[in-house]
Amino acid sequence: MDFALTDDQTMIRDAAESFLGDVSDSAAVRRAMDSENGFDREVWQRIGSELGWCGVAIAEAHGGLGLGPVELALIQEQAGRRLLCSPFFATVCAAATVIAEIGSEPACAQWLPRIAAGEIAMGMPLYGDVGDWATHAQAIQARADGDRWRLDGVAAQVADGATADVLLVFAETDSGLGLFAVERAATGVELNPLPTWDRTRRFAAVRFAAAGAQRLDSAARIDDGLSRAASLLRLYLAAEQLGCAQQCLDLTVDYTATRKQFGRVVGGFQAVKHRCAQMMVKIEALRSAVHGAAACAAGRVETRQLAMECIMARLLAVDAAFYCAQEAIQLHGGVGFTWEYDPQLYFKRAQAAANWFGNAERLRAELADALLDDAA
Amino acid sequence: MDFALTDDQTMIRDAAESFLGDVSDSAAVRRAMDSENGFDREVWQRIGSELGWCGVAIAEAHGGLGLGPVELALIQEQAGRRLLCSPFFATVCAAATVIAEIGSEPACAQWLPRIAAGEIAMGMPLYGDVGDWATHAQAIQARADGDRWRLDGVAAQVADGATADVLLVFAETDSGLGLFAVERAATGVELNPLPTWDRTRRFAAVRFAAAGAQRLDSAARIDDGLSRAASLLRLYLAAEQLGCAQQCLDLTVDYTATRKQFGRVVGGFQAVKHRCAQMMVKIEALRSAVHGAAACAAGRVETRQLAMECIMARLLAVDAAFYCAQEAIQLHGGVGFTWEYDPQLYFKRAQAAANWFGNAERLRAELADALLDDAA
Amino acid sequence: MNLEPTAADEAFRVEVAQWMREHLSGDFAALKFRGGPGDEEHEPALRKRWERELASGGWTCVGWPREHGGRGLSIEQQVIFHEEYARAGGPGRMGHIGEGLIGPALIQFGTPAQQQRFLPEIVAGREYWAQGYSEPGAGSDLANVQTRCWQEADGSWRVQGQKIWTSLAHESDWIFVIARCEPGSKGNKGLAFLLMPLDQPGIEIRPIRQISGGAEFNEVYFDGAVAQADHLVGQPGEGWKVAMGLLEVERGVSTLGQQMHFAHELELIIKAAKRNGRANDAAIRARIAQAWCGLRVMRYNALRMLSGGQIGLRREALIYKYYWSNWHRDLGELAMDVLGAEGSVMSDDPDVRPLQQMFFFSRADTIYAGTNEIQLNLIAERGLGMPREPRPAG
Amino acid sequence: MNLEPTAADEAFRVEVAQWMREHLSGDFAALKFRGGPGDEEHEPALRKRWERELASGGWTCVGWPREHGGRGLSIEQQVIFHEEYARAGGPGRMGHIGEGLIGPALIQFGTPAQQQRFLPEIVAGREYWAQGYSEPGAGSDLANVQTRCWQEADGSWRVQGQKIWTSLAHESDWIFVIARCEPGSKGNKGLAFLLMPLDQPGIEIRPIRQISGGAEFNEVYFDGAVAQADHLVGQPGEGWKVAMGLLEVERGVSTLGQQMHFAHELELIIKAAKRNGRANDAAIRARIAQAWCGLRVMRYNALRMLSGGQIGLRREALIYKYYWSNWHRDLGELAMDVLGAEGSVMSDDPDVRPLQQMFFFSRADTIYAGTNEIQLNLIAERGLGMPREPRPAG
Repeated sequence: MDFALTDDQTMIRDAAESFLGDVSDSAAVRRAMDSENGFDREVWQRIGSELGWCGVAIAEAHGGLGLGPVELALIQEQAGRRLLCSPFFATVCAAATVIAEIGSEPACAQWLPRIAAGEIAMGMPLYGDVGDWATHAQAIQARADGDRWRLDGVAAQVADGATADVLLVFAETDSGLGLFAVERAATGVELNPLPTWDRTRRFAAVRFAAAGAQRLDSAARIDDGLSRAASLLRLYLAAEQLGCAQQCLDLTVDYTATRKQFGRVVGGFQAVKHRCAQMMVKIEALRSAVHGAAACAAGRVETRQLAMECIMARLLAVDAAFYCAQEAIQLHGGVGFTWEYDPQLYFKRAQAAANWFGNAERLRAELADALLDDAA
Repeated sequence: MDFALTDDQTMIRDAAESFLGDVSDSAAVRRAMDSENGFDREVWQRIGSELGWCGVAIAEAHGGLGLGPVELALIQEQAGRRLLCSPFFATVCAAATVIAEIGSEPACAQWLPRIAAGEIAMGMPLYGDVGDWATHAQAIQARADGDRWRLDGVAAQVADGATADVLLVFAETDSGLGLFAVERAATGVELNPLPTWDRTRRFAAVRFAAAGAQRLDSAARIDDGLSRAASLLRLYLAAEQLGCAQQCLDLTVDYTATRKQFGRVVGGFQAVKHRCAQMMVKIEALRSAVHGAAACAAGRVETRQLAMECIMARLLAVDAAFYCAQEAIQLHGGVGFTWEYDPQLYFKRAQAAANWFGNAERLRAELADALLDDAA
Repeated sequence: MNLEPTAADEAFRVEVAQWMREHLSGDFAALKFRGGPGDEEHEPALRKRWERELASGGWTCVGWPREHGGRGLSIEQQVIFHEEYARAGGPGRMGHIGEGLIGPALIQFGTPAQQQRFLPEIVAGREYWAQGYSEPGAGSDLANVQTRCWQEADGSWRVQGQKIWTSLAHESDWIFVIARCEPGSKGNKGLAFLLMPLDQPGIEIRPIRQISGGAEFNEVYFDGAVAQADHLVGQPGEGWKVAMGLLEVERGVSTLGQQMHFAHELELIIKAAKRNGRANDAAIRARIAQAWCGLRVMRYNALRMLSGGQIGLRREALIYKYYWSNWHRDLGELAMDVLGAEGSVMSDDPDVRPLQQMFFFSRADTIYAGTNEIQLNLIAERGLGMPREPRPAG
Repeated sequence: MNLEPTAADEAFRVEVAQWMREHLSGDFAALKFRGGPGDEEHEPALRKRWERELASGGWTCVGWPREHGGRGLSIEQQVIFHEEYARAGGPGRMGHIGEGLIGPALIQFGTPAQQQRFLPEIVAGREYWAQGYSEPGAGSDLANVQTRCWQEADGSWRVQGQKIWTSLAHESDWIFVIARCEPGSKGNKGLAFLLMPLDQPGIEIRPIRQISGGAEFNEVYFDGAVAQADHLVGQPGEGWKVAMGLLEVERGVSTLGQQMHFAHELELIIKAAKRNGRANDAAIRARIAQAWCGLRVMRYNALRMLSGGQIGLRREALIYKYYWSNWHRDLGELAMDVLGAEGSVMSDDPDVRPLQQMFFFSRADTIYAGTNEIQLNLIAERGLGMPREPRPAG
């Protein structure tokens, strides 16, 4: 039993901190927000080629580094801290994880190496819990067409839908749920970029009309795989939100250290100190949760236990990210709700993210089912 | 529209404040807690004869003063502030209200004058919502026996059950719910005083075995009357809890004004000030709620609207009473959880009272039903 | 204690409701439920026309004394007016700074000449006002005024400095400014209260873009801007007294109109919850019930405020800002939780967009006009007599 | 990062569990899950016998070095021991002050003679210790020590003053006391750390009855009470250093055992909820889920503490007291909300009574050993480098 990071893990974390501090500072984030695509292509290319992050959690057999959830969570924490605007989340955290967990061997062999190499960007809806995935899949009908498939229907909110090379969606087949890849540029794919309040992660509504698709899932893997994939997605999102929350606290401590009111530094007022301390309590609790869940994901933990651990981390993340963004606004005073200062960026992200991979209420209900069906 | 108290109302409130400050200070409450019956008979007699509080809300036709919910709520607030140990609550607030709202005319004419005169004490269960009353009634079967009735079954927690002259219970008859009065000393009544954590309001378990009973309800009044009675009970309890919460704040402000830590008066620390301020916010909100609901109860308000107003007041009361007692303990520091200091008394009352006439969750659910069935 | 309305009040309520129904129509129908906090930039020109429409019916400055051009309504009738105005969806009032703040201040502290010059224009909806209190370095410490003013030989005043959080400055004609007229004075001593036209060379207005993307607040820069000699209110050095009188006035009967607006927001939330099924979730139901309780508390609390403070020694006035602002912020969270993922996309739906705006803009509620922290200090110090915060020299 | 146990650790876990199963039986079976916080007065004599039973198996002082009579377990094995001890329902340890506080302090600061005199008695479960830190006037301000001590001609020390919140003083043989040996000194300067037998004429113990009716805390009055010359630990004037060393030790591996106790309480709550149907209420279910999350957080947080602080620079240690105490207080509320009206009556049911005791006693959790307010100050000042609270001279 050892909860400490290895030297390699520390190195990955430090590299992420340093790189993202350079390329994704506040000015860079605002440039990306104002750009049409919503991200800086050069940064995305450097992530894929120079840093190799795209393959961190992908198996060596599929061209990745064969590291795992601990390493990817450490990168995600820094990405959240800097609100990295990038296809990284949808492609590497979401799509690659889903393919790796439920994809057939040929599908994994075809797609994972390309993701690992940073060659392609993928878009994917960030639905709520696993039950939601099935519900939303019903909005898209898939029918076989020779070797390939045709999709008809809509996906309401697809992350990076307007810019990714390939879209990954669940759809309803005659024999149940299936996972499909569609070229964004394919005939029959209609994209409608959505004006979201959070401009740091983009979404598009997608309409499929007999769009050509490739089926990726392996029927045998889907039950267990969906749950494991959902757990990992929640973990990566929780790690990202840990970074967001930490940055809110850091911004607030810095601001209140210089801002004066009534002849005193604001940070010297006990009410302000206590609020910052409570932010720190939530953040460190979340840090423990994320590292614990990541260690479970990296180890030999059965699917159901992993689900509980990752729900736990995600629940703490929803709360901590929103609370810290809220308090950052409040403790910045008047400038806190201006466009010019950064707390509003984290606040919008926290609000949007509250709905990804399950809101707090659904997560608690899912966890309660596990706990109360289980106990003696 | 006038929200101010009349001169008479102010006089009643001031008299209650002064009388209870004398006869129900901390030492008196502790004597009552340690006594077998749980209250001071002399104080109870003075309340009935000298002060006339027992008849405040009873109609003049039934020997009362013909005042109403506003006046009784004002007395209740002071009773709560001083944790008055007395049959007053069960007899005057609870039993008299239920009889007045659902009793037949002969029953009202028989019992209300005796209550108004302070001649008798009544015991009654303090069940949750109206639905609960029917459920609990099923634990007692009533069968007609000539002019009178016989009861068999149990009432788990009857306020003042071990000391009241007469017990008032709901029971199941062949034709539905009925309200019955049983002499405590009657044959077939077995009493088991309960060791409750809160010693300022006593309860007993009561077992009826063919106990002789008088039926009090008027079938025509029962539907509307149950709801109105429940509303008034919630109001009187909310008023009492307002007094409890206020006293917790007063004790805390006084204590922190003299107690020193780190060379400063504790009350000067901003964290302590803010906590006290938040207690005051909850208390003043509750005060507005109680006075608003009391004014509604005193006016021409339909049953359903009255129910909503009184649930509102009761909901705020549950929260404020518990929060203020909790904070009183916390802000008293080490002595806060000792027997010697008073915050623990209010804390135990708050915990016990959380279950009377509906817990917060049930109340919110009831209110939501009204709001969401109603709105367009 | 009596909550029953008189017959006369009932009749008045019907009169207001009917007037609103008849006049908030045609072009003005588009203004229904618009122009509130977070939406103040909506159709300013049309809303100024609406102010003049109100004036034509005698519905501006309804609480002002008749001798100053008001309608001289009783408190009860003012409450009724504000309630029915809000219930009908009356738009956010472009004239509220004039009607609610500077007008009453001039009635109390102004010279007859000032009253004659300014009050009729406010009543008629012809001149609009902005306020110049807050400064960038001061925040909640209102008395920490750095903006300076001095008197020229001709008696006119010159102002140098910067104000911030001035709402709708770019839509206003005049601004009242508090500035330091005694060099070296500190805190609330040595201040002057000046009335200044905004359209002059020495004044520059820069919008502040806020969280929701809108920019109803401004920074206002004064570079030797001029106020006429006779546009000083009160004596030089006593500006604080005038300014504080205004802040008292802010807590007036209009609060009951604000509550009708809040009630409308809660109705939109209930509607959304029924539409998307969240109305079946126990937790959402509980929060809707809790929000409704807050509405009732605010109503009864306001009635206490209006009853002269007999119940509770004006403590209800002390808690009110803290209570409503936090309630409203919570309501914003409830709205977004009800909307779910749909809420993340900027909507044009008139049932959805106001909830989104409210969510973001309510973040300012607990900050402006005294942050939560300042409010709690005030409650503890004034309401409970607890020790004052230490203020080190500096 | 690796949470998988080694084979040796797994074997050790089995060994502990088996020993506990075999020995926590017979007379001792009645002690299962008893004697924890709020229940410390339960069967003290039997629990002292249990301590000697533990000693006979070599299960006292398992983390102490072997040369001082301990078992010299690794951190991992200590964790396993505490977990299995708690899982088996091992009773609250009568010897925990000796084993967890004064023993380690003597190992670090004591003379060889002191170590030889006291450590074997602690290991064997023959002598029990109480702590004398807090004073009535000091509260959270531990350094504000008023109790005085002075040295007599024969070298012995005399103590005059009063200590408070001394748990189980009436069941203990010895007390360690921090007292002011340099008249006129202030704060943490000029203090001495003394070891004193409790059974002597100059010491009077008065129980403090607390909210739940029990009295495991005491006031201890010293009226010229005597400590032998060689029972001073450290140098005169350096008592604070010794005392602070103890407080550090308090945050040790035993925290994982405490968590098993918490987990047991949550199990009782789930059991009660299933029994009375509250397990069907959405709000109760959500709170149970939330409580479980807190358990996991505490576990991972403790593992961080034990991993040497690499993740997060020991910030996890700084938040721990605040986190667990508030979590536990919330758990008490959840327990009572699940029990409902049944919870208002003192119960003899072994599934109910512990929850009631926990509800009341957990009120102390956020107060003793640093109130919430002190904890938040520490977190802000040490964890975030924010300005220290001003401490006026006085």
